[in-house]
Amino acid sequence: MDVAVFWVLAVLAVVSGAMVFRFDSMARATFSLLTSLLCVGGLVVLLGLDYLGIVIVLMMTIEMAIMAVFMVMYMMNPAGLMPMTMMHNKRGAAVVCGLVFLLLAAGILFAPWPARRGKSSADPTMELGMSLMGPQMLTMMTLGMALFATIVATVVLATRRGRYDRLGDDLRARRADDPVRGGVGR
Amino acid sequence: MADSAPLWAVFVLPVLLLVVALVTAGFDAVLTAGARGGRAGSVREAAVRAADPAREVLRQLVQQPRRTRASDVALARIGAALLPVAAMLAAVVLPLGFRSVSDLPEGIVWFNAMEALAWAAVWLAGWGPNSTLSLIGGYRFLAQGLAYELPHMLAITTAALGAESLRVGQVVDAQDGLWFALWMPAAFGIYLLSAMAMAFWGPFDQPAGRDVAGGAAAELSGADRVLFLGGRWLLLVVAAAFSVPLFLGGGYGPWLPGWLWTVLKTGAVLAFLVWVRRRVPTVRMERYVELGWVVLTPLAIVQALVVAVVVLNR
Amino acid sequence: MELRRRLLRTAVSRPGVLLAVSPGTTRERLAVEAELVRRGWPCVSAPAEADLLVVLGGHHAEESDGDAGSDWAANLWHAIPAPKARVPVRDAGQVAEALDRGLAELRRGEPPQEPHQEDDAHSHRGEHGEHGDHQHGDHGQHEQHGDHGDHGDHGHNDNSATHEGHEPGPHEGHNGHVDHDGEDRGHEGHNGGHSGDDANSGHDVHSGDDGHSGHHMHNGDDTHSGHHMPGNGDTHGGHDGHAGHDMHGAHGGHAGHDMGVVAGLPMADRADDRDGLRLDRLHVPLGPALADWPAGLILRVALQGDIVQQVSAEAEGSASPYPPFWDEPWLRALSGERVSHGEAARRLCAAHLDSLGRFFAVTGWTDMAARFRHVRDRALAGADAAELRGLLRPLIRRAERSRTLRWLTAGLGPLTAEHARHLGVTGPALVADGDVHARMRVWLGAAWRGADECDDTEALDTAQVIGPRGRVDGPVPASLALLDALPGLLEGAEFAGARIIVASLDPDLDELAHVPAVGMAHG
Amino acid sequence: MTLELFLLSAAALFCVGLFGALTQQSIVMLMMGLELMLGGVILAAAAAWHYIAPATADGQVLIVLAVTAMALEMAIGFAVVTALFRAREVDMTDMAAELKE
Repeated sequence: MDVAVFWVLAVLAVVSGAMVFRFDSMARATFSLLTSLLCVGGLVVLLGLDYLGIVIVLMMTIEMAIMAVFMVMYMMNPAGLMPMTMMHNKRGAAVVCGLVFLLLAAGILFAPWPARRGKSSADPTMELGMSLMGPQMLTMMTLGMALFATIVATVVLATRRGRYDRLGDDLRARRADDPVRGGVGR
Repeated sequence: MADSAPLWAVFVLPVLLLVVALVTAGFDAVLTAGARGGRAGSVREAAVRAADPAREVLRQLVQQPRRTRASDVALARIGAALLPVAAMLAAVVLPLGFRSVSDLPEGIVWFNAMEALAWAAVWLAGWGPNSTLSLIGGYRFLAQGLAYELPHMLAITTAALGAESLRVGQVVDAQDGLWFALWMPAAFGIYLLSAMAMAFWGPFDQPAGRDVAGGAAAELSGADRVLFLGGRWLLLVVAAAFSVPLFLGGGYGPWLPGWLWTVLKTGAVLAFLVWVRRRVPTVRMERYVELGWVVLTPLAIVQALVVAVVVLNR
Repeated sequence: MELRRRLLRTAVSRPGVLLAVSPGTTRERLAVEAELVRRGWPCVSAPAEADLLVVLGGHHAEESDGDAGSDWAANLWHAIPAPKARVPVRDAGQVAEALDRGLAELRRGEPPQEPHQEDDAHSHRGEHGEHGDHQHGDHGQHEQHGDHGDHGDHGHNDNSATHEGHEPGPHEGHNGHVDHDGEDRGHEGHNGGHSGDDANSGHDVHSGDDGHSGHHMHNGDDTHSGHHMPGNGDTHGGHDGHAGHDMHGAHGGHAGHDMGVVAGLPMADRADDRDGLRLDRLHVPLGPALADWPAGLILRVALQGDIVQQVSAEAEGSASPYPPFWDEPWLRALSGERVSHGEAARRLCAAHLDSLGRFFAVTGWTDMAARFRHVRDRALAGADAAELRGLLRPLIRRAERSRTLRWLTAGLGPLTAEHARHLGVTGPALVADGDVHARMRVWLGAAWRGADECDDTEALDTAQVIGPRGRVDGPVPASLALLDALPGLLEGAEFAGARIIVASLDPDLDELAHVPAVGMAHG
Repeated sequence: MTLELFLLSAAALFCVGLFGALTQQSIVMLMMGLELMLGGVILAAAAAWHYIAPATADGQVLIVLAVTAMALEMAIGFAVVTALFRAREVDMTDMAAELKE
């Protein structure tokens, strides 16, 4: 059972991953990537990491749904109504990738992998939580805040209108001057 | 502690969900017909009206599928079919009484992940037909998702925090005495809002609104349409039913058996949602998103904080 | 087989009804809506969910059946998946029998391949199961043109399949179309706009790709000629607005861009959006077949995402000899007839209730919409003032007190009295002096007063003839001023907001369509 | 199912992603390639955790990091694309490179 599931998921993951760059339609490409990543999530569950697998499914679904919007926004011909190739340096890349794969495969097959040490605890999720939030809690929290700040900063840089545009030079406007009025008014 | 149900439960679950969805839709249809043409004169008339959704399903089923020019039929079909599948998968962790088909150790995350599949489903169904109005519907759902998901996640996390477990069975057990709805009312309220939002139903039906001729569903017909709109009802039922183990004490209650309590509570929540739909116009996301992020998200965080402090001092 | 047949009969016994309303048919529309409520049949908003197409405005269908006047109705008919039936309603008195006829036709349960109806040269029956699942995904429309030219026979078959279903009817006409291929391609090449117009025909049910292109070319011809006449081309395009079939913008060509045409649809062009990004923009016509939309109104909009960038309002061109239903009492009074004050008040009340029903349907408050329409039907059916007051009081109170509604509609489409006067608006929109919510409140108040006075038997004072949309005796119809107000209010609004703004002004295009023919002024 | 099989599929995913990231001109498509590569990393980490060291949570932490990196990459990537697009109406890597000159 597990073996069959593994093969299905693994093949599907790789094939749909490859299809990402074959489809002309942006929507198809995005959702093919989603399929691939969902399969990765499934494989992770198969390996006994339920929590992480499900989180991958959750995150990737939302991420790809939003990605689809950007794809459609910024790409010409998003519906793939015209055949399209937007590649450069195809041959070189193929050679590089082939070599990397061979190298990795050789490494994987010939490396003396250590034997399995220890047993997974009954609740790997708890263990993960402990290692994330236990001794290194402060580090993780700092890291989290830093990442969050990065996201906010880049988004702020990418938007055109700042708070001075919205609320006036002294930020005292009663209601924000937006093209479309919001629900709270700030 | 929730037990695992036998294998046949896998087959009972969809049937049960469909029945509940049909009953809810029938109730809704009676109220709708009442608003349209005055109250039903007799019980018989009401019964006829209640059967409307079933007849509607039959009517749609005999319709031929159609396709629009330059459409991406495969994507639209996947979208339409994904919605009921996502609802069913989410329902796997729902306990009836104290038994669920599979009481996963990460049940709450599972539910959330499956519900997120609806994002992809609605967008696909809206994108596929290559039509302006359905595309608008699809995009509206993404906007809605961004607006409701953040407070929603925090709300269900709060419930998990209160029980110190992601397992739905343990969340139910933690409410043996006091229901979570009573001491985390903000989270419960937010959850009810997002239950309607994730099923894009009632006040949150903008993605399939009448102003865009059915939005994401505008171009679906025949079996596709049944799947999509049926999936929407299923999603609503599942979302409402999930509020019972999360906030309303699951199967706990005096005198009656657990499963009956679950059904009763689910029915009450659904009736409330159907009532709300009648009382409130469609919420447009350009207004709601600000409310969701500026008011509801901080509210949910404060609620989680309060619960965390209580749990730590227990 | 017997079971299948019975199943089909049961399934269609409560058909979804789609209304195709032309200006000047308000009376018929109201009759149909009331009858649908009585039967409990759903009134659907998109062709995809419809079984029965009710075409209103039969009184000029005979003349215009051949040209583009009923083209959007024909296109609607296309877009409905089988099994389906179509009935014209020419007179408010025969609604019930027309619906019965439609039901009988559906019940007969003819397999969709067979014709449903008496011969109708312009019913492009596109449904045929065998084509339904074809999904060639050809993107090269031009190759298909070539195909048609080369394999004349083949093309002919496909064309006829698309156009006429399997009707034994006129095939000759279609040979013609095949022959026209070359020409049509020419149109398309030169002129994206026209192909854009055609694109709505792309909305065939089930057509295989070849069938599509054939059909599309066929219409291309029509449109091309139709376009020079005001109104015709528009109607034609109106259909996509309704079901919105081409997201690539049916009217891309009008913008004068030289865009690629893909699968018969022009690609979107790009324009700056309000965030300073240059993104795709679609040119789509909205109306005339949208649900809860003023009959006959066509808005040509440039949509960016769901934001309305540019609008121009047009009225569908067909003229009606009948006076506008909602203005009727005042017009009659003006022409010297004795009209009681109560009758006018009742009509005013019903008109506002109709507008309110539309408004609430568009804001997504379907329950309120249904209730207001119920009261409207009662008012038109002659209920007395006491009953109407009883029905209206809780509704008005609920609408006025709803904080959610206020929260959602406040600030939408503000129209100051000054600006409204400048535009020549004379009706409730002038009185409201504010946003959508203010206009709704004015309607509520006026409907209440109308309900109050509807048993009044005094003669109507002809000194002051303010109808539901404004002055009835003005130099131009009151609704024209409302139409003029639309573009300014809509630009920059989101789609949902735009729908609400249109519904809150609710121009009555009957007033524009009315051409008082000699001797027919009293309808 | 062995460690090698999992690692091989992870390597395949990684290389497909690498190919995409190297060849695609569009920044958005390039990000998809990166996502695929990270998907491969996740899979490899999970396999390593399961087959080599299930007792410690290091593999899991690596997955969490990879997932976070994916989210971060999306956010920053789209922000950059939006800014570029606004500034120059450019969404291709080649053209963005030309902007330097």
